[in-house]
Amino acid sequence: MSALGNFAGGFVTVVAVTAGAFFFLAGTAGLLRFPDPLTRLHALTKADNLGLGLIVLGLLPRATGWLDGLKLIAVWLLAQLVGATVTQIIARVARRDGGTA
Amino acid sequence: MTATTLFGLCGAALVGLGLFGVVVHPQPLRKILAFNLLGGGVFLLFGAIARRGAAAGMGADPVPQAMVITGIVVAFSATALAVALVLRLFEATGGASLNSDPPRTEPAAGPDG
Amino acid sequence: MTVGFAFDAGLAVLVLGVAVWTIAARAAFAAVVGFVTFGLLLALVWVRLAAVDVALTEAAIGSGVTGAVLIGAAARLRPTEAASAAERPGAAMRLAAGALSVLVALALAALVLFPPDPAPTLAPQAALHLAALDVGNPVTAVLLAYRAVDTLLEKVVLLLALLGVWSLAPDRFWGGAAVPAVRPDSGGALVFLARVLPPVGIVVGVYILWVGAIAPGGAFQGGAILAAMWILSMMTGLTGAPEIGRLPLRLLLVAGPAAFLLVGLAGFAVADGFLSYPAAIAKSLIIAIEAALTLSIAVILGLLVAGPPSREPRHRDAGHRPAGHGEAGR
Amino acid sequence: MPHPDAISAASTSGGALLVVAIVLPIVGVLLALALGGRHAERVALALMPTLLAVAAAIALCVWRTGEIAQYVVGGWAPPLGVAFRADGLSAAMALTTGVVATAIALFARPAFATAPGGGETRGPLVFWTLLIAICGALNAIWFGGDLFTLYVALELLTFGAVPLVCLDGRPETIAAALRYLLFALFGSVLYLLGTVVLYGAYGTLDIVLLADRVRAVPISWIAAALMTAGLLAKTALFPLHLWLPPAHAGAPAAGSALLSALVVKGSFFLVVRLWFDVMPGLPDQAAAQILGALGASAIIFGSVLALRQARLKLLIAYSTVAQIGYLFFLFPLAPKSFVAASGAALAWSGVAWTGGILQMISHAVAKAAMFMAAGLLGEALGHDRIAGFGGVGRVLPMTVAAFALGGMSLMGLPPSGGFVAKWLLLTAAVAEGQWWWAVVILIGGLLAAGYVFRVLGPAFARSEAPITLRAPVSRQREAVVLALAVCALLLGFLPLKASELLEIGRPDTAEVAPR
Repeated sequence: MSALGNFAGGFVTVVAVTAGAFFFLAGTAGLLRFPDPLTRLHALTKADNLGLGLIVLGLLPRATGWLDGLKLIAVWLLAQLVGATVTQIIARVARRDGGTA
Repeated sequence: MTATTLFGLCGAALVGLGLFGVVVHPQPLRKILAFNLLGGGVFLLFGAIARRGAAAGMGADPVPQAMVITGIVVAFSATALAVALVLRLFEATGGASLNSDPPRTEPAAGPDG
Repeated sequence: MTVGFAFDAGLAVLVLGVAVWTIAARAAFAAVVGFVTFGLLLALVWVRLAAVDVALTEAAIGSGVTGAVLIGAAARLRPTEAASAAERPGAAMRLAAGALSVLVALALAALVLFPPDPAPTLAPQAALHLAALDVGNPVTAVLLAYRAVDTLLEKVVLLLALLGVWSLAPDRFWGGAAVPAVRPDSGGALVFLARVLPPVGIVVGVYILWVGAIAPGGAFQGGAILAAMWILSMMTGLTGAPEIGRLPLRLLLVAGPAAFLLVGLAGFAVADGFLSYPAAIAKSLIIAIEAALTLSIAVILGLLVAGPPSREPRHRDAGHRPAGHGEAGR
Repeated sequence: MPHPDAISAASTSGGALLVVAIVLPIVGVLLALALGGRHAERVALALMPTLLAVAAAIALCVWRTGEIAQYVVGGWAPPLGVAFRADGLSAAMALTTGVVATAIALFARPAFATAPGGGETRGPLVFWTLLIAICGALNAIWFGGDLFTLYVALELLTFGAVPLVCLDGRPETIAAALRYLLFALFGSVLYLLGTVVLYGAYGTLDIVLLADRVRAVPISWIAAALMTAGLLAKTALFPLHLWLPPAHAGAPAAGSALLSALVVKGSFFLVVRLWFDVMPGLPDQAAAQILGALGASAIIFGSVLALRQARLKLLIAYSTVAQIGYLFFLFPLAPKSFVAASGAALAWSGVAWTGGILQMISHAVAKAAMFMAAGLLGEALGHDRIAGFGGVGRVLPMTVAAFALGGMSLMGLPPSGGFVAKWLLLTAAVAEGQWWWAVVILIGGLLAAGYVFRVLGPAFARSEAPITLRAPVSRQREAVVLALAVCALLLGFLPLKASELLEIGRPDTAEVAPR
C-alpha cells in the first residue's frame, strides 16, 4: 500500500473509531441517565449499532487480509442480530412488568 | 508499576474479596458466586505469573495458561454441580438454607438409606 | 503513564468494582448479572496479559455458560432470598472473615510486588518441542501433549459433574429428559435468533476448533460455542433436551475422552509410550482428538445447563434402554 | 523423595503399571457410562479385583527394587511434562484401596443390583460409576508426581464423592452433600492458590524438582500454609469437620464406607506429600505442634461427640473425625530433623512414620467394615437407633462381630492394626520427649472404648423382646464385612519387615538445611 493510502487509511481509522467511541459514551450516558427501560434501551441500541459499526469501519483499513475484514464485518452483523433480539426481549419484559423493571 | 503487576494485585484483591464472600454470605448461591470470584482471582495471579514468564517469542508462559484453562473448566463443573444441588434442595424443602435441621427422619433401611 | 497502562488501570478498577458489586449486591439476580459482566471484563484482562486462549475460555465458559447456569438458578431461587438473608452471620464473624481476607490478600499482594528474579518460566522448553509436534499454538501443545494427562483427567471431571447433576433426578425420571427451565414465551425474537444463529455458530465453533492448532482457540472454546447454540435452541423449545438413557447420547458423551484415551494407549505401540504421539502424525492426531473432544464437550456443557432429567422417559419400550418400573431400593 | 539426581528423567521398568492403575478406572468410567444398565455393575466388579492385582504388582515392584517406580507421561520429562511415581507409601495406599474397594463392591452388589432384563435405574448406575471413578482418582492421587495433576485428581475425587452422599435424595442428605461440596471447593481453591504461588516462585510443580528447589523463605511458607489449610478442610480436621458427620452418615452404607475409609485419606495423603516430600526441609516445630494440637482436639471432640450420638451411623462418622486426629501426630513426631533435634535415636522417626501410616491403613479397613456392618444392621432392623439394638448380637453374630473387630482397631486393643499403629505413635512420642501426645492417645483409646461398647453392650445383652428382622440378611454380605474386619485385625500381625516398604522413597536427609 502506498504511503498516501496508508495515511488515508489511518485517517479513516482515527475518525471512525473516535466517532464510534463517542456513540458508545453517549449510549452509556443514556443508559445511566434516562428515566425508564424503553428509553434506556433506545440509548443502548445507538451504541450497539452505530458505535460498533463505526469502530468496525475504522478498523477495516487495518485488517491484514480480506479474511480479517470479513471477520470484522461478521462481528458487527452478529452483534446487530443478538443486540436486536435481546433488546426486543427486554422491552417485552419491561412492558409486561409495567415499566417498573 | 507494570500492567502485569497491576493485574496481579487485582488478582490478590479478588482472592480476598471472594474469600470474604464465601465466608459471609449465608445463601448457597451467593457462596457459589463468591467461589467463582475467588477462582478468578487465583487464575489472574497465575496469569500475571505467566506474563512475567514471557520468553522464547511467546507473550506469556504457556504452561500456566493451559493450567488456567483446565482450572476454568473444573470451576465450571463445580458450579454446575453446586447449582444443581441448590435447586434440588429448593425443590425438596422450598428453601435453600444450609442450616437445615439435623436429620430427623428414620434412616431408610434400604441400600439407598 | 502510557495510554496502554491507563487503559489497564481503568480495566483493573472496573473489574474490582464489578466484583465488589457481585459480593455486595442485595439481590442474587443482580449479583449474577454482575458476575457475568465480571467474566467478560476478565476476558479482556486475559487479552491484555497476552493469554488469548484463556480469554476465549473465560468468555465462553467462565462467563458465558457459567452465567447461563447461574442466571436460571437465581431466577428460580428468588423466593428463598428473604429467608436466607436473615441467616447473615453476626458482626464478629464478619469482622473475622474480613480480617482473614485482608490478610490473605495482603500476603498475595506482597508476593506480586516482590516477585522472584528472574521470573521462572517454561516457555523456552515449551518452544523447543513445538516444531516436533508441528503445533503452532503452544497452549494447545501443553494441553494436548506436554500435560495431556491433566486434560484427560479433567474430561473425566466434566463427565462426573454431569453424572452428579443427573443423579439428583427423582428415580422415576431416570432415562428421561430435562425440561428447560426457561419457558418459550420470550416471543418471536428469541425463536428467530435460535433459528438464524446456530448455522453461523456452528461454523464459528468449528473454525475455532480448527484454528486452535496454530492460533488461539481449541476444543473448549469451540465446544462452548457449539453448546451455546444448542442451549439457545433448547431454551426456545425448537429442540427438546435429549433423553439421557439413549445409547447414541451416551456414546457422544464418552466419544471425546475415549478417542483421547485410545490415541494415548496406542502410544505404547507406535510411539514413546502413553500419551506420546508419533512425530510424523502428531498434528493430525492432536486435531483428531480435539475434534472428538469438541463434540463431547459441547454435549456435556449443553446437558449441564439443561440440568437433571425432569420428565419420565417417553418410550419406555421403544427406547434403547428403557428405565424399569420396579426400581431397586426405593 | 530422593534428590532429583538420584532419579532419572526416564520411566523405570515397572512404571507402566502406574499408567495402568490410573487409566483402567478411566476406561471403566467411560464403559459404565456408555453401556449403562447392568454393565456398569459388571465393569465395576471386574475392575476392583483387577486394580487390587495391579496395586499388588506395583508394591512388589517397589519392594523388589527398593526404589521409586516412575513413569514419564508421553516422554515429556518434568518440569515441562508430568511424571507418575510410586514410593512405598503410595504402593501401600493403592493396595489398601484395592482391598477396601473390592470388599465394598462385593458388599454393594445386592443393594445396587439391576434386575436382569430390567432397564437402567438411577442408583446402581450412579453408584457403580462413581465407585470406579473414586478408585481412579485415588490412584491418581497416590501416584501423581505433579501438584497440578494432583489438583485435578483431588477434584475428581470430590466429584465422585459428593453425589454418593445424597444418593437417596432425602432433603437432609442433599443439604449435607451441598455443604460437603462447598467445603471441598473451598479446600481445593486454597490448594490451587498454593500451587500457583509455588509455580511463581520455583517454575515447576513436579514434586521431586520442587523438593530440590524449595527454600525456607516466606513465599514457601505462604504456599504451604494455603495448601495445608485447604487440604485440612477436605480432610475434615477439627475445627473444619462440621461437614463430615452428616455427609458420611447420610450416604448409603457402601458409600459411607467408601467416603470414610478412603476418600478422606486422599486429601490427608497430600498433606503428607506436601510436608514430607515437597518441603522436607521446611517443617517447623511450631507449625507441626499446631497440626498435632488440632489432631489432639479432633480426637477428644470427635470421640466425645461420638459418645453422645443416638444413631449408629452418626456415631461411626464422628469416630472418623476422631481417628483422623491421630494421623496428624505424624507431623510433630516423624520429621527426621525434629527427632534429631530432640536427641532421640533417629530410628524413632521411622517408628512414628510407620505408626502414622499404619493408622491411616488400619482405619481405612476397620472403618469400612464398621460402616458396612452398620448398613447390614440398619437393613435388618429397619432403623439404626443404638437404643433399639438390644440382643441383635444373637441374631446377627457375624455382623456384630465384624463391628466389634473394627472397634478394636479404633480403640487400639491388641492385636489389631490400630493397636500397633497407636502403640508406635505412643512410644515415639515418649521417646522424643513429646509425652503430651501419648496422653491424648491413651484418652482417645478410652473414649473409643466407650463409644464402641455403647453399641456392643446392648447388642450382646439379653433382650426382653425377641428381635424380629425386617429383612433377611445375606450370609454372603456378612462374610464380606467380617473378612474385611479380620483384615483390620491381621494388620496387627504384619511382620515388622513390612514397614520397610513404607520407608522406600522417604527423604533420607536428617536435616535439609535452609539454603
